[in-house]
Amino acid sequence: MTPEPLNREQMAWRAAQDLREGDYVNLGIGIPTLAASYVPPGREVIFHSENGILGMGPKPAPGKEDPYMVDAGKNLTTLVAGGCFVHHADAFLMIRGGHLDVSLLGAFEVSETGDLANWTTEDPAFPPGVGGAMDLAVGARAIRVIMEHTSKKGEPRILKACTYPLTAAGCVKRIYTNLAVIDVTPQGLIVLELIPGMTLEKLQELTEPRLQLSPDWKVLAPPAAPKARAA
Amino acid sequence: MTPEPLNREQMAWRAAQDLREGDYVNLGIGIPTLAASYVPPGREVIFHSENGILGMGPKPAPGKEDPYMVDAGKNLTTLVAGGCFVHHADAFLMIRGGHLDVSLLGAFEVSETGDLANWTTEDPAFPPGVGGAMDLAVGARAIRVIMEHTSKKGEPRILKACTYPLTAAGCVKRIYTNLAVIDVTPQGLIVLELIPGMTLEKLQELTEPRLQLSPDWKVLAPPAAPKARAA
Amino acid sequence: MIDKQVKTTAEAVAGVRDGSTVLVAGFGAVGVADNLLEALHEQGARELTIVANNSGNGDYGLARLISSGRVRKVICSFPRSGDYSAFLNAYRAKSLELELLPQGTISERMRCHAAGLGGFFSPVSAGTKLGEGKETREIDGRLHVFEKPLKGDVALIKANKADRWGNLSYIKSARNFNPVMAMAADLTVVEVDQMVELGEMDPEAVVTPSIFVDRVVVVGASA
Amino acid sequence: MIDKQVKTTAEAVAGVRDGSTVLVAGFGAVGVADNLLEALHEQGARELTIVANNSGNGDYGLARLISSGRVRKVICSFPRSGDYSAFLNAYRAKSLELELLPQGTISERMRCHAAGLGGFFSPVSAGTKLGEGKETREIDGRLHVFEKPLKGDVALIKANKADRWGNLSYIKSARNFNPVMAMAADLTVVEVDQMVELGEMDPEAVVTPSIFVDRVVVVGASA
Repeated sequence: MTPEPLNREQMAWRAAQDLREGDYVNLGIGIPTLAASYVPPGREVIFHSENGILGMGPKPAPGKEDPYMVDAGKNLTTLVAGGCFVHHADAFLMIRGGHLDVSLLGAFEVSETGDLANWTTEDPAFPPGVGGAMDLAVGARAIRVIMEHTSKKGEPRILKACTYPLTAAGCVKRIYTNLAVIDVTPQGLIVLELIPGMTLEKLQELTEPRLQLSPDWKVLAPPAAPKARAA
Repeated sequence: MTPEPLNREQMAWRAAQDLREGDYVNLGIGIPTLAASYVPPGREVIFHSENGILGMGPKPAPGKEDPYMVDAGKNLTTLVAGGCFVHHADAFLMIRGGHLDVSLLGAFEVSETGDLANWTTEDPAFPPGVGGAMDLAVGARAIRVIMEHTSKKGEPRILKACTYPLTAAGCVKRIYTNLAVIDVTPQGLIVLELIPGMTLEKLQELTEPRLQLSPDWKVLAPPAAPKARAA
Repeated sequence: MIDKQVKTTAEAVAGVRDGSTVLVAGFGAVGVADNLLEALHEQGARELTIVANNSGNGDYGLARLISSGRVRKVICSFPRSGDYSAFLNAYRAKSLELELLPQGTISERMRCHAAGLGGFFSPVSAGTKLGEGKETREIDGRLHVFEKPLKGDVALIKANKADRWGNLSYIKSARNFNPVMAMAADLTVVEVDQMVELGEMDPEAVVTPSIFVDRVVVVGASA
Repeated sequence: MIDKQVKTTAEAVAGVRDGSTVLVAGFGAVGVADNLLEALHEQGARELTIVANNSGNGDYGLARLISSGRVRKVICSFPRSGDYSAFLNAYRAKSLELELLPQGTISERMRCHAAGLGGFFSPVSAGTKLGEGKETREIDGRLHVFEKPLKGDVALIKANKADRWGNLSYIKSARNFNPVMAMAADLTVVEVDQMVELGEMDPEAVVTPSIFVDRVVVVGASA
C-alpha cells in the first residue's frame, strides 16, 4: 500500500494542533492561513496580520463582508472581540521584535540547518515579491513551515542547502509536510511523526539530508476531513 | 537714564509675537512657558509638550484642575480642542524629526555660533538633569532662546564659547534677552531690537562676542504689563 | 484660523515636482488615496519614485501613473498583487526600475526618517540577496544590515475623518501604511471621507496628529 | 480562556530576580505604577537597575526602593523632580550609580529593542558630554552617535483600563512612557484602575495591544 499523503486541510490541521492557548501567531499566505480554522475548540489563539490587525478572525459569513477588513493575502477577513488595529510600523515591530510566539510559513525549500527559501524562484518573466516574508522569518519566537514534502516532480524540498535565494538562515524549527512532522535541531533533522504506512526509509528517499527517527515518534493521522471552525 | 530691562513677562511677550499662525511650538521650562499666554489674540499656535501632549492649553481655571494633565515642568495644564495624546516615543519623534516649527528654550549661555548650554552647571552637590533639552535643541526647525542678557553678577552669558557643557552645537538662531533681540547668523550676531535707551555700545559691554546692529533695527518696547490670555 | 482643508484634489497635489519621491499608502486596494493619485496624474509630474507596498491595480490610481510613463522607479515589497498588469508591462519593457525591500524594512525606514534618526541596524535580509551591498554588523551574535532613513517629498494619504487642523482617523485595516507615511514626507496630503469639527475627535484616539498633515481634501467614502 | 489578570500586586511582581533591569513608567508622579513598586519592595529583589524618566518622589514607590538600598543604578533623564530626597541621599552617599540620558534617547532605545533592531544613529547628544565614549558617524553632514537597544527584564506599567487579554488604554498625559516600556520588557506587568469585558475597548483606540502584556492587576483609580 502506498501511503496516502495529507491534503492541505490535514496539513493545516496538524500545524494548528501545536498552537497553544494564548499564543500570538502569524499565518503566512496559502496553507498556513487555513490553520486558523483548525485550532481545537475552546482554545484561544490570537492571530496577527502584518497589515495591522491583531486578533484576526475567520472569513466573514456571507453578507457580512467588510471592504476595510483584509488579511495579508488581501482576502476579506474579520476581527474578533479583543482584537485591535495598528499601523504598519507597529505591526512589524511586533514581528521583528520577537513578540509573536509562532510564525507559520509556507516554503519552497528548507535546509537541514533550518535555512528557509520562500520568497523567490527567480522566474525571469515576473518581478520578485518579498512582502513580509523576511521579517516573519527573522522575528517570531518559533518559525514553523508547512510545505509539500516534494516538488510536483517528486524532488526533495528538504535539502542539504537551499537552491533558491534564502529568506533567512537557520530560522526554521519545525516542518509540517504532507508526509511527516520534522524538527530541525542542532543534532540534525528529527522525524517526530509519520503518516500511516510511511517508514523512515521511504521518507529518506524523498529527503536530501539525513533524517533521524525520534524514539518517541508517533503516527501522523489527522481526521479524514478536519472540521473547520464556523465563521 | 539707565535703560530698564524687560521683566520675565515682557521677554515672554516678545518671543510670543514671533510665533506664527499654525506654528507647532515646544516651550521649555521657565520663562518660555510663559510665552503661551502672550500669543496675539486670534492667532492659533499649537503647543507641544514632550510628555505626550499636542495642543496644550493654558493653566487650568481654579476648580478645573485635572491630575492627569501635566506639562513638561509637571505643572497642571489643559488640552485645547484639536489636541491629542501620544506616547513618549512619538512625542520625541515629533521633536527629533523636525516636525516642530519652533522650540523656545531657556539657556545658561549661548555662543556666537549658536552653541547652546542649558542643561548643567556641573554643580557637584546635585545630580545633573538633561530631560528633553538635548532632543529639543537638535530637532526643531527653529531653535530660539529666552534668557537674561547677563548673569546675576552682571557677567555676559552670550559668549565667544560656552563655559558650561553644551546641549547642542550651533543650534540657536535667535536670542530674546531682557535687553535685546539678537539673531545668530553665519555673519555673526546681528542685533535686531534694543530696549529704549539701550545702545549698541552699552550692549556690547555686556556681551563677549562682537555685535552688529541691523540697519533695520527697531526699539524693543513691549507693553508695561502684557495682557495674558485667559485660561 | 488654521484650516488645512483645500477644495479640490488638484489643489491638494499642486506643486509636486518632477523627480519627486511619492509615498503611496495602502495595502492592496485598501486605504489607497486613489483620488489623489488621479489628481497627480492630471497634475503631470514625471520621473517619480514611488514608495508603496504594492504596484497598483487595474487602470486607475498608481497603475495609471505607471502606464502613463510617469514613474521612474518603484520601491515596494510585493509588486505581484491583484491585477498589476500596468506594472508588469513597464517592468518587462524595462521602462521602470524596481527596488524590492522587505515590508517591515520599508515601514521602519520611513519611521526612521520621521523620527530624525540617521539609520538603524536590522536583522531582516541580513545574509540574503536583498541584503547584498549593505553595510553589515554582528550585534549580539546576530548579523544585521544597516538601513538608511527613507523620506518622501510627498505622501498621499487616505483617511476616514479629519478636522481643520489635520488630525486623522482611519477605518480598520485601511490604516496600514497611512500613519507611517504621513509622518515621513515634506508635504503630506490627505484625502478623507469627511471633515469633523475641531474637538470632535477623541483626543485619546487620534491616530495621525495634526502636526504631520499639510493639506486635506474631502472625496467622500470609499474603501 | 486567556486571562492575564492576577489577584494581587504580589502575584503581579512574583519572580523578579536580583539584578533585574526594571522599566518604571511615568512622568513625575503621573502614570506611575506605585502599587507595583510597593509590591516589588515587599518582594525584595535587590541590585536593581531602574530605567525611568525621574528618580522617585517622597518616601513611596521608586523612592522607597531607593532608600531601602534595592537599587544599584538609575538610568534616567531628569532625577531632580519633585521631592527626590531619597535619590539625592543615595547619590551623595555614592550608593547608587546614575546614568543620565536624554529623554528621547531613553524612549527611542526602548522602542528600538521592542522593534527587534540592533541600534540606531541619533544626532541627539552628538558632540556633547553625554555623547562621549559613543561611536560617532557623520550622516548627511551631521554628527550622530550610535545608540543601542535598551531592554527591560520587567516593565511596571500604569494603565486605566484592561481586558483579560491585556489590551490597555490610558488617561491623558498619564500615557507618557507606559506604551513604550510595555513593549520593551521580557515581563510586562500592569496595574489598572479597572477591567472591562473583552471586546468593550474600541479596537481603533487600544493604545497597548495585548501582545505586549503579561500580567494585569486591578488597584483602583489614582493619578
